[in-house]
Order: sequence, then C-alpha cells, then structure tokens
Amino acid sequence: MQIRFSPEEEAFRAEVREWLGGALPPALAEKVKGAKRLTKADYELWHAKLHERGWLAPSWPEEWGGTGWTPAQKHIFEEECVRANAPRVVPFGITMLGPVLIKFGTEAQKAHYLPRILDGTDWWCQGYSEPGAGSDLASLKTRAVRDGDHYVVNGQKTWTTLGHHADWMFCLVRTDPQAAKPQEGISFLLIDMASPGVEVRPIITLDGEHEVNEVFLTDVRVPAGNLVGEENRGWTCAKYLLTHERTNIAGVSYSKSGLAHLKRLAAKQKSGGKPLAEDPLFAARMAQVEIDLTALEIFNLRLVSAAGKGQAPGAESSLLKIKGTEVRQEITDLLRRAIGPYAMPYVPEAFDEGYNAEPIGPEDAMPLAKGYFNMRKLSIYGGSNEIQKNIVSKQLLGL
Amino acid sequence: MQIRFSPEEEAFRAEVREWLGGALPPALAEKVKGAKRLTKADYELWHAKLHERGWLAPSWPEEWGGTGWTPAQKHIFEEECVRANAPRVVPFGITMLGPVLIKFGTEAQKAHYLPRILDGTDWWCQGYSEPGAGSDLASLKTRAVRDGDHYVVNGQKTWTTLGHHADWMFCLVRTDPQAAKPQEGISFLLIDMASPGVEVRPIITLDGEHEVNEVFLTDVRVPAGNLVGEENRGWTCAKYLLTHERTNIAGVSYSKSGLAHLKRLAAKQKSGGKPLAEDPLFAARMAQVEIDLTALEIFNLRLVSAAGKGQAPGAESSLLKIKGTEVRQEITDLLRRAIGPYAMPYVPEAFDEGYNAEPIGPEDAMPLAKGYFNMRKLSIYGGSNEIQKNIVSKQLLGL
Amino acid sequence: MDFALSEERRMLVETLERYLRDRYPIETRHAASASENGYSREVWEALAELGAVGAMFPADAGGFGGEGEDISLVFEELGKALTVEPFLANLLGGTALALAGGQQGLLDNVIAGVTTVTLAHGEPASRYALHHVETRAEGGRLTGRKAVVPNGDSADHIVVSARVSGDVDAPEGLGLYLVEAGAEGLSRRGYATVDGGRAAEITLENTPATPLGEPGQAGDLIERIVARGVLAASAEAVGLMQVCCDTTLEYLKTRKQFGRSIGGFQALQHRMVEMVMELEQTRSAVMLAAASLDAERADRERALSAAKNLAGRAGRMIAEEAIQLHGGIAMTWEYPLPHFAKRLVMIDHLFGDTDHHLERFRNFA
Amino acid sequence: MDFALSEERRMLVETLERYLRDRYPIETRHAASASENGYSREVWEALAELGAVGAMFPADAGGFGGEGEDISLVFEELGKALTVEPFLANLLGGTALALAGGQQGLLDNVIAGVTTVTLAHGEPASRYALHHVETRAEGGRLTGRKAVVPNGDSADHIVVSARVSGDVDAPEGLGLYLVEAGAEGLSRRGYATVDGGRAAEITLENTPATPLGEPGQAGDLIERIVARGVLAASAEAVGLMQVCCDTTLEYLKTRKQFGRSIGGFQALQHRMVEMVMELEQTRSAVMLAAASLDAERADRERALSAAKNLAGRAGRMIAEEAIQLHGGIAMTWEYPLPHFAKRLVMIDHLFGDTDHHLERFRNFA
Repeated sequence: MQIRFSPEEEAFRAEVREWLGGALPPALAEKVKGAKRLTKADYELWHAKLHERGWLAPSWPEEWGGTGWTPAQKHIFEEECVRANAPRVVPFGITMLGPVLIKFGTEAQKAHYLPRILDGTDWWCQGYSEPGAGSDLASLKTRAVRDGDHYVVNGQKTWTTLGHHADWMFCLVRTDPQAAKPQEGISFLLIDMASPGVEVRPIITLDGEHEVNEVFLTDVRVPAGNLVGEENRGWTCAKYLLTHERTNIAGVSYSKSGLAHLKRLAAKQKSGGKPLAEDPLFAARMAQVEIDLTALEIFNLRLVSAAGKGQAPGAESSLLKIKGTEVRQEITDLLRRAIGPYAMPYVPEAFDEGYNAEPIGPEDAMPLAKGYFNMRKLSIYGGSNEIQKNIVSKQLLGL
Repeated sequence: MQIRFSPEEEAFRAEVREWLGGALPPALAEKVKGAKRLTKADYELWHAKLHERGWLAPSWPEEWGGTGWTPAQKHIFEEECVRANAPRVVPFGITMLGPVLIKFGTEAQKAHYLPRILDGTDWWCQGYSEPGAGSDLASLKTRAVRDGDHYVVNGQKTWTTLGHHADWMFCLVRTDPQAAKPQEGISFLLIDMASPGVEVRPIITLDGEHEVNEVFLTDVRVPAGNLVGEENRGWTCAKYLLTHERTNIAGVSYSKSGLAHLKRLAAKQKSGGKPLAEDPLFAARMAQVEIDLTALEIFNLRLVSAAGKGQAPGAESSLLKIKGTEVRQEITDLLRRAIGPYAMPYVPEAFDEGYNAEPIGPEDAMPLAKGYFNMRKLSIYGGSNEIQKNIVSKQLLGL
Repeated sequence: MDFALSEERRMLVETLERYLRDRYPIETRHAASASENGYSREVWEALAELGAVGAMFPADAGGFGGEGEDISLVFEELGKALTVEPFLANLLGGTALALAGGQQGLLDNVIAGVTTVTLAHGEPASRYALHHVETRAEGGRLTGRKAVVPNGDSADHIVVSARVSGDVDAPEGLGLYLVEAGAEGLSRRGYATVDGGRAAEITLENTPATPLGEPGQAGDLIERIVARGVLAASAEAVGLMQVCCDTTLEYLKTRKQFGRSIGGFQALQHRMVEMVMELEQTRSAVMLAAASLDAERADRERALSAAKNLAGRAGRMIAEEAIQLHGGIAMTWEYPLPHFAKRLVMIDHLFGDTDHHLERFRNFA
Repeated sequence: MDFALSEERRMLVETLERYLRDRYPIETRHAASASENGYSREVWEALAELGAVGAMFPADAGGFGGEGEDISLVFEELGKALTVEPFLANLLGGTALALAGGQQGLLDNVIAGVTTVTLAHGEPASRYALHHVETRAEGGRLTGRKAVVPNGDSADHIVVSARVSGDVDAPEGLGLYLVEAGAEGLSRRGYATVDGGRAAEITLENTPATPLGEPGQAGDLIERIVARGVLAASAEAVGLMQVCCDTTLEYLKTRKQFGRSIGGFQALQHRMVEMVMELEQTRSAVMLAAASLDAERADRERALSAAKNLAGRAGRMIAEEAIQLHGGIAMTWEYPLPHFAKRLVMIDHLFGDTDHHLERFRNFA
C-alpha cells in the first residue's frame, strides 16, 4: 500500500501548478476567491485557456481531445485548479454531454458537436429536472411527438444552471407515454436554444442570485437527427451520465479551500480578547471537521486508486457524495459563525465586478452567510442525499 | 402562566421529603445510589413502607387505595423518591395490572387481586413480549385454547423483568388465530407462576446481570375466571395499559440524579492537572445535556399541567420518551467518559451486598461503564424509540 | 403550576395573530423589506395601535406588559409572520429609556408608534462580548463606531453605549446616551441584512448626546437590556421554527414522488418528528426564560442562555432540515420557507450564538 | 498511490483470518476470556507461530514487519474475531524492548510466543496525560502505582515507566525499566475488564528493576510506544465496527416485524448507511495513520489522533446503533454482537478518548 502520490504524480502536480501560475489571470482568481459573480466572458476565457493547453476534457478519449490521464492525474489536476482559484469548467458540455455522445452518438454527431464543445462555439445546458420531478427523473412529463423528420417538444424544464448563457440544451423527453415502466419511453434529445418556442426564465435562489432557470418548451421543432442513441432508450444515456466520473463528487478540494479560509478568518477574528481560533469550542469544531475531511480525502483517494485499476466506482461514490457535502456544508456553517454579527449584512451589489466601496465587517465576510445558504443546494442537487442513501442501501447493502 | 409549583404543591413536596427522610433506610438508599444489586427483600421492604403510608398506588382511584393526588403531586412524589434514592416500585402490579383490573376486571377480580397487590402478597410480572415480537405485539404467538372451564396455554414469553421473583404473570395470549386482524383474537390472562408447565429461565444481559427472563408455558391450565375483559379483546386492555400514566416516562428525575453525580465526578477527576469539570470540551458536553434536560423538564411539566386539566397525554408522551431516553443515555455516556481508563474494570461481585474490598479507581466508578451499556435498553423497551417516532408521525403529525 | 395564558394575554396573541394573518401576507412583508426603511410604517403604526409595542413595556414605563411572558408572546407571533418591522430595535432602545428613566415623553411616543428608537451597542471588534465598548464619552460628546445596529438607518433616536472609563472589556465605566438621528458628527451607513431586515454601521465623531442615567454605571443596565433582546430573539425563533415545521409537514403531505406522497417515507417521517421535538424543546426553554426574566441574576442568565443556545442549535437543525426535506423549491426566493429559514439562522448571530450561550450557561452555574 | 496490499501482507491477513474463523469461534473466545489469565495460551502460541506477533516488530528487532500497515492489518483481524489474547500488551511491552534495545533475547521469546510482556505506564491519577508519572526510580528500584495495566495480572515481564526527575507531568526525567512479574515488592491486583479482557493495578514498593535505555530520556520513547498503541487500538476498532455493521445488516435482512423484513424500513436503511459511512471514514483515517507511523512527529501525531478520534466517535455511534437496530436481542450476553460493541466502546478509554485526541490533533496543527 502506498498512500502518497508517486514521484511521477508529484511531478505532474508541479507541472499543472506551474501552468496555472502562468495561465490563470490573477484578477479572475481573485474574483473566484472572493466569491464574486463570474460573467459569461470569465467562463469563456478560462475554457479557452484550457482548450489551448489541451487540458479541457480529461475524461474524453484522446482521439477526441482527451488527455489520457490516469484517475490519479485527473484528481491532481482538479485539486490544483481549485487550489489556484480557477473558475470551474461549466460541466454540461465537457463532463456530461461529451461522454454521452462519445458512447452513444453517431459518428456525425460526434464529429459535429465535440469540436464545438471544445472550442467554445456551443455553450450547453442540461434539461433533466422538471417541476414535480426533482430526484425522480423517471416521472418526467415533457413530451416529444414525432412529426415527419422532426420531434415536436412541449413541456417545462427547471433548475437549468446557466441556461441563460446556453446555445444548446440536452434534454430528456418522453417519446412513449404508454411504455410499460416510467423510465422506458424516454429519449435523449439535443435542442437548439434559438429554436422558436424556447423561453428561458430566471429562477432567483434564496440568496438572491440568478444562476438557475426555468426553460419552457412550446411546440419546439427538433430535427430527428438530434436524437442521441435510440428512441425510447434515453434512460440508458441518462444513467450512464449519472454514473460517469464520480470520484471527484466529494468536493474535497473545495472543502480544503474553505477550511483554509476558515482558519485564516478564525485566526484574525477576536473572541473575548483572544483569537477565535483559540476559543476551545470553536477550535474543537474546526478540528472535528478537519478530521472528517482528512479521512474523506483518503476515502476519495481509495476510490481514485480503484478507478486507476479499472474498477468502476459504484455506490461508494454515493457515500463520497453524502459525506463530502456534509463536510462542505459544515465548513460553510463555521464560516458564517466565525464572523459573528457581521454575518448579517447583505449587499448584493458587492459581488459585482467593479464594486469598490469599503466592505462591511471583516475582509471576505460579506459572501459568507450567503454562501452558507447557497450551499444548502449541495445536499439537494445531483441526486439528493436521501436518494444517495437509497442507492447505497439498495446497491451496496442489498436492503 | 405560572411555571413554578404553587405554595401548596411545594408544601406537599416538603411533606414527601420529610417522610422519605424517616422511612427510607439509609443503607438501602446507599445501595440504590451505588447501583448495587437489590434483593427481593429490598423491593418488598420499600413496597411495604409505601403501603403503610398509603402512597403505594397514586394512580389508583381512592376507593381502591389510591391517593387522590393531582398529576402535579404525582410528579413531585416521583421526583422526590428518585432524589432520595428510593428503590423503584416494581411497576407490574401497581402501575400496569392495577389500572387494567380497575377498568376491565370483574368485581370479584378487583376484590381479590387489588388488595393482594397492595399488601405485597402477589408479586406480578408481565407476559407481553415474545421472541420474534419485540415492538410488534400484534404478532404474538402464545396460544390459549379453551378446554372446559380452563384455558390451556402454550408458548414463550421473554424480557420478563424480575419474573424470577414473581408469583403471578399477566399475559397476552392468542385465543383466536383466525381473527381478521392480528391484534384481534388476543386475550388478557392472569397466570399463576406456580402452575405446572411454567418454567422461568434467566436471560443474562450484556452487562452480565440477571434481571430479565424467558418464561416457557407448556400446557399450562389457567382457570377461565382468570380472563380479564372479554375473550379476544385483550388488545383493548393492552392499549389502555400502554397509554396510561405516561407523563413520567421521560425519567427527568433519573437524569437529574445522573447529572448531579456526573458533576461531582467531573469536579474530582483531574484532566491535565485541572478538574475535568473545567476542561472546555467536557464542560461543554455537560452544559449541553443540562440545557436539554432543563428544557425537557419544562416540556414534561407542560404535559403534567395539561393532565391536571384532564387532557390525556397523547403522542406528546412519545416525544417525552424519546428525548428523555436520549438525555439519560447521553448522561451515562458522559459518566463513563468522565472516569477515563477506570471505566474498564469489571468486577461483578462488587455490586453485591457485603462486598467490602477497596474499589478499583475513583469512588463510584465501578458501575459506570456497566450502567452505560445497561441503559441502552431505555431506547429499546417500552416501545422502542423508532416505534415512538412512528406513533408521533402518525398520531401527532398525521403522516 | 399552570401553563395556560391569562385572558388578557390570550386576547393580545389572538389580535396580533389575526392582524398579521389578514394584513401581512408574505408579499406585503417582502415589499416592506424592499422599501427604503426596510419596513412598513403603516404596519408598524397599526401594530402599535393594537398594543404590540406597549406590551413590551411595564405600566410604570407607560406600557401595559413588560414581563417576560409578554415579550415572548409578542415575538413568537412576529416570528410566525416573519415581521420586519422594528420591534427588536424599539424593545432594546425603549428598554434602555425605561430602565434608565427620565425620557418618559419619548418612550410614550415610541409606544404610540409615533417615533422610533434603537440601541447602538455592538462594535466592529466586540463580536458577542457583552461589555466590549471602545466608543468614548467625553464632555457630553461621543466618538466611536457602532456595528450592525438594528434599524440603525431609520431610527429617529439612538441609544448609544459609550465608555467613560475603564478597559475596553470592563463592565464598569460604561454609560448610555441618547443621540438624535440627525446629530452633528453622526453618520450612518445603512444596509439590508440577509434575513430581509435593515441595519447600519454608525460612526460618531464628537457627537452631542444626552446621558441616560448615571454615566459610568450602565454595565448592569446593558445586561438587563440585552436579556430582553435574548428572550425576544429566542421567542421569535420559536415562531419561525413553528412555521418551518408546519410548512414542511404540509409539503410532506402534498408532494408526490415515485408515485406516492413523500410523507409516507419513514426516513423523512422520523426526521420530521425530530424537528418537532426540537421545536418543543426550544419552546419549553423559552417559557422558562420568560418566567425567569425578573429572577435573580444567575437564574435569569442561565435560563436565557439555555433558551438562546437551543434557539441557535435547534434553529439551525430545523432551518436546514426544512430546506432539505423540501428539496429544490426551498432554494428559491419565490417560496416563503427559505426566508423563514434565513431569519432563523440569523438569530444565531444576535446577542451571542449557540456556543457563546453554552459557555455563558455554564459560567452562571 | 496504490491502496492494494503487498502479497506478503495479503497472505498474513488471510492466514490470520482463516485461523481465527476456523479455530476461534465466539464460544472459544468467551471461554478464553473467562479463564484464569483471561486468554488462551494455546491460541496465543498458535497465533505467534502463524507470525502475528512477529508482524508487529521490525526485522532488526527480530520480527518481520513492524511498519504501521503491519500493525493495523493484524489488529483489524484481531478485532474482527474479538480476540482477547494479549496482543496489545505485548505490542506495547515489546516495542519498549525493541526501541530501548538491549533485551533481544527476551524480545525473541516474546515474538516466539514463549513469554509475555506488558507495559505499565498509566497511573491512578494520569487519566490520559501522556507523561504523567509519579512512580519514582531511585537506585535501580521503583516505587509507585500503575493503573489498568493490560494483561498486567499474567504478563511474565513488565516494562514500567518511572520518574528519575522532574515534575509529575514533565516529558523529561522519565525512564523505562524491566521488572519481573515475581519481583520483590511488586503486587498485582488483577481483574476482568468490561470488554472481556484482563488488566491489573500494580503496586511497586522498592522493586528491583533493570533500566531500558538511558534513564531520564524515555519521554520520546513513551510517545512512540503509545503511538503504536493508538494505531493498534484504532485498527482493532475498524475490525470491530466491520463486524457490528455486518451483523446488523444481516439482522435487518432476516428479522421480520409487522409482517416484513425490518431492512425494508427506510429510516433503518438510512441509519445503516450512516454506520457504513462512518466505518469507511475510520478505515480511511487508520490507513493514513498507519502510513504516517514513521513520519515526522507532527504528521504522525496528527494522523494518529485523527484516527483515534474517529475510532471513538464512530465507534460509539456504530456500537449504539448496532444495538438499537437489533433491539432486545443485542442486550443479551448470549448474542455475540454486544460483546463487540463493548470492546468497541472500551477502546475509547485506551490512550485517550475522542475529545483527548481532538485536542491533540489541533495542538499538532
């Protein structure tokens, strides 16, 4: 057993770190660090940088522009990107659609869409969730009816992250309402957001932000050639996508960044004349979550290592997701507690580029309570933690 | 709203306390305090003292020997008894069977059995649980078949507390296996433990103690006159018994005694040169459970007060039971932690009368780890906490 | 021992409940929150007229209540309606006026809803330390900074704590002063708060002020004012928790998933039971705190800290569980629940959080 | 990075597992526990022959392992079988001999299973303080009291810590000494422990002793010996947790209530998932601790304290949940599970409990 990274892996880490030092604009890293709002251009810039370096799509096969990295390398790469405060890569094209097209798409679909994902021509969004079908995808209601060489799509999608920036949406639609089981009769369709009948409406989240949307589809005509895989077999694509690349689901790197931030804050904040970091209860809470994170990181590496031997992560990745989100949420809770009364001010304009007023309260305090509430989503989306427990219970424990 | 006890109630408390000071032999109180084993004679002595004073059966109507106390008085009485380290009154005759007989028994049954409960002639035990039917009473299998003016009973009962001391057992038996619902077809029967075919076998619990038993019933002939209530309607008696007198289910007085013990120990134990009571983490854990207990006590009094106005405690008493057992168990956990390595010694003979060797470790340490394990039962018996949650969910929340 | 409400208090509660239910739907509340002062003057005046402000003060201060139970009942109702009107600010400022004496005319106007007052006590470096005051009082003029003052941007009058002498954390050497909103050298930076309220950073630069009571003797007064704040915040938390529990329970009953109402899933049922249990625990602790508000100091502070500790601990649990059991819809601004959850969690940042009061509880043992 | 076991270690684990499964059923274990020494000499010798003792020590001390991974693998297997044989005592005593040097002959006999040794370090007043030693060494003779010495009633040789100089809590001024079980002035009060093991209170009265290493310099040695104890106890906890989880899962699948297998109840499913999650967390922390056993001090102690904190915290949770999910049957002596649970909880009382190691973790940050 060798629990540490090998010299080769550490050399790779150094290479990534060095490249990030040059490629990532410091102003952009500052925005990410300060939890400022990112513009579409911010995302596009970073996308382009990664594409230029050839590091945009580590999970794709090399022939389509992938990197040929081992799971350990992918893990190191993601860890370093988070550590450097790089913007996240919007996952819908790269992480989600790409692997589905590569597995189920026609040669023509692959040749057309994959390069456009890489070069940033098409911004993709995801059309899975519907009102009334959160964690229960099989109950979706959006209908697609074949009409000549088109499908006519009617329905409503929701929680469409960054859909207001998107050119295209991949979408689950019901093509056979009479199918024996609800997850049969679903198809996987690619929809041009510029099509007549597509309307994107913002959803404002509890923290006052606009990141997700509703997408209304009214008599939207979609060419039959935009079907991926077989008609009525879209569930296969959806399941593949849900089980793909889940070793980084724990968000360990984000937790490490958050914990480092927490420690800096707690060292500066005073409580009863001493640094908060020396308050026995607060220090104990920080130490407890750090211990959990330490263990979680090893658990994550165990699965990365297994993936490196070709063992597909199964329901264990659900355990990672549950504990990972618990740890991240606990850290956001301690962050909001750390700043005491200064958790209260809420100045939405402070998160825009160009806001120059003096911050209220300690440095970096302003996004913290907002972040605490926003991060409640972690245990809800991507399959709620309750769904993950059901999966573990069934698949891993056989209950 | 008057959250404190009235002057009359406080006067009653003083009366109880004064009586306890005279009536309770100090050696017996010491045994209770030190978690020593109580002999049958110990229980009988205290039973007789209470009977002599007329305070043995506060929940019975005055005509049968009850006290006529308000719920608040009953509460105060129980609180003072625990505070004084009185032995508990074995509940099977007084708290359980008595009220059932008074409600459902014939005049002859009442006239025969009730005085014998009070004067200690009959020691009763409970025959409810069966192997394979812990919290699920309706699935019980013990059969009683009518044969002339007798029932012939075959089956097995378990968790029969102090059954090895008992003269009589009240028992749920199945008289109609063809009943439409499983809880129909059950009858409530009184069985003389001296009957041929009754065999009591000890169950040794995880802490090495003998308090509970299995009772095997083989062709036991029970006179038909020993049926309480109607044949096949025993479920009504059982339910009545389960919902009767539940305002003291939280065990607040026991928790208060335990907490006081914990504070004494933590003040004496040294950790890193200082009293453990000043260790910030340990002190925080003690304070946390004390806050929970403080709130629980008020919650308990709210229900006592409501009972005083004739409102029957409903599913709220299930909430009391859950939180009450959690608090008690947390205190036993802190007790075992308080004494550090000295939680380990296990000297069963130290809990017998007359053991005079020097204790191992700090005073009073020896029963603590044992007590922690024994008290796991609190959340299991009397309707497990899971069952209580089901009850609250259904009856209080309507889920 | 009797937990029933007196007839007068029952009527007050019913009046408040009816007004808020009928006249203060969530849209009205959001509009009030988004307005310049962050609350509705009209609602404030109407509630004052119904006696909700007067109930916070004893008869000898011109009110008709002022006991712990009055305060907790009012704030529980305010919590149930997610009220943003400046009750807490006026409870704090008004209590300062009432306890220090000498400003009955002003207090009468506060109780009548004609004018408003707040307390500017916390400072940028004080966190939750009860007596940490760096603001100096010299020659009847104040200089210093005050932090996160509730409704500090719109209050007509501000009671300011300032130090006459002593170290920054000493309970001795403190004074309370009345300052007019438009006073010379006073500047206010108002802002919204995460829970839909308003607060301000206040800077005083040689600002003229009227002493309330004996300068240098206010340490104990401040503790008793904050005690009322702790009780009010904890009682408001109970109201908020109640709504979070009720809303979640309703959602569990109506929301269908995998072909059945999600309230049928036992794991969710048991979590709902735990939420209700923590609500009842907090409610019980608040009852004890209310009954102990005028008890001797250690009893009072222990009961208050127990309540605030539970309000923070159970509050977080209930806020988080309510959102989690709802799922996505509770992440949207449009749905009322998350606003209750936000206020509930923010209460942990008022007058000391759950750990602060755990420590305080044991220090008063 | 590679989490696979080497071929040699895989074989060791399989050998141990097979022996314990085939030759050490719970009845054998109980009988061993109830015997005079509290363990089976025969089983101890057989396990020594299979290499389980030698695996705890490095080659230069006559063993063929001694790395963190060797120790953790052995103890995880011992935990899975609830072994009462004196592995921990001999790991501690043997490591003292190995690190101090000069007693190779004795150590060889320990490794061969021919003789046994333990460490008498803790004292009645030391609780979990690492260097609290009141026992005095003067003129090659020891006087003092030692508490809860593992297998201290039956060990042939006892390594005793004693103070040459310094305050009772000073890391400086400590020595380790070898004492024969029958030595003059040594008395032992042996007793059973809650988890089925044996321990002793040991009194030394001017007892002759052989110094191990340089007297006065043993502070660091003791930390390194205890480090191995912490790792062993944490790894044993993983084995115990595994059995608690497996047994409970099996019970959930087979036990019927209300007409269905109780494993079908979602509330219980989710709790079972949480148990497994904490098991995996602890297993992960123990892997890191094993890999850090020979790292520099802060890394080593942090990793060890993380593992021991989790072993205590997850251990309690899993022990309690395993009993609760079983219900009554887990309250009986006859059923194996509660014995695993008892040992699991008692591990929290070895070398510092979960709070002790939380504190230690942060002190090494």
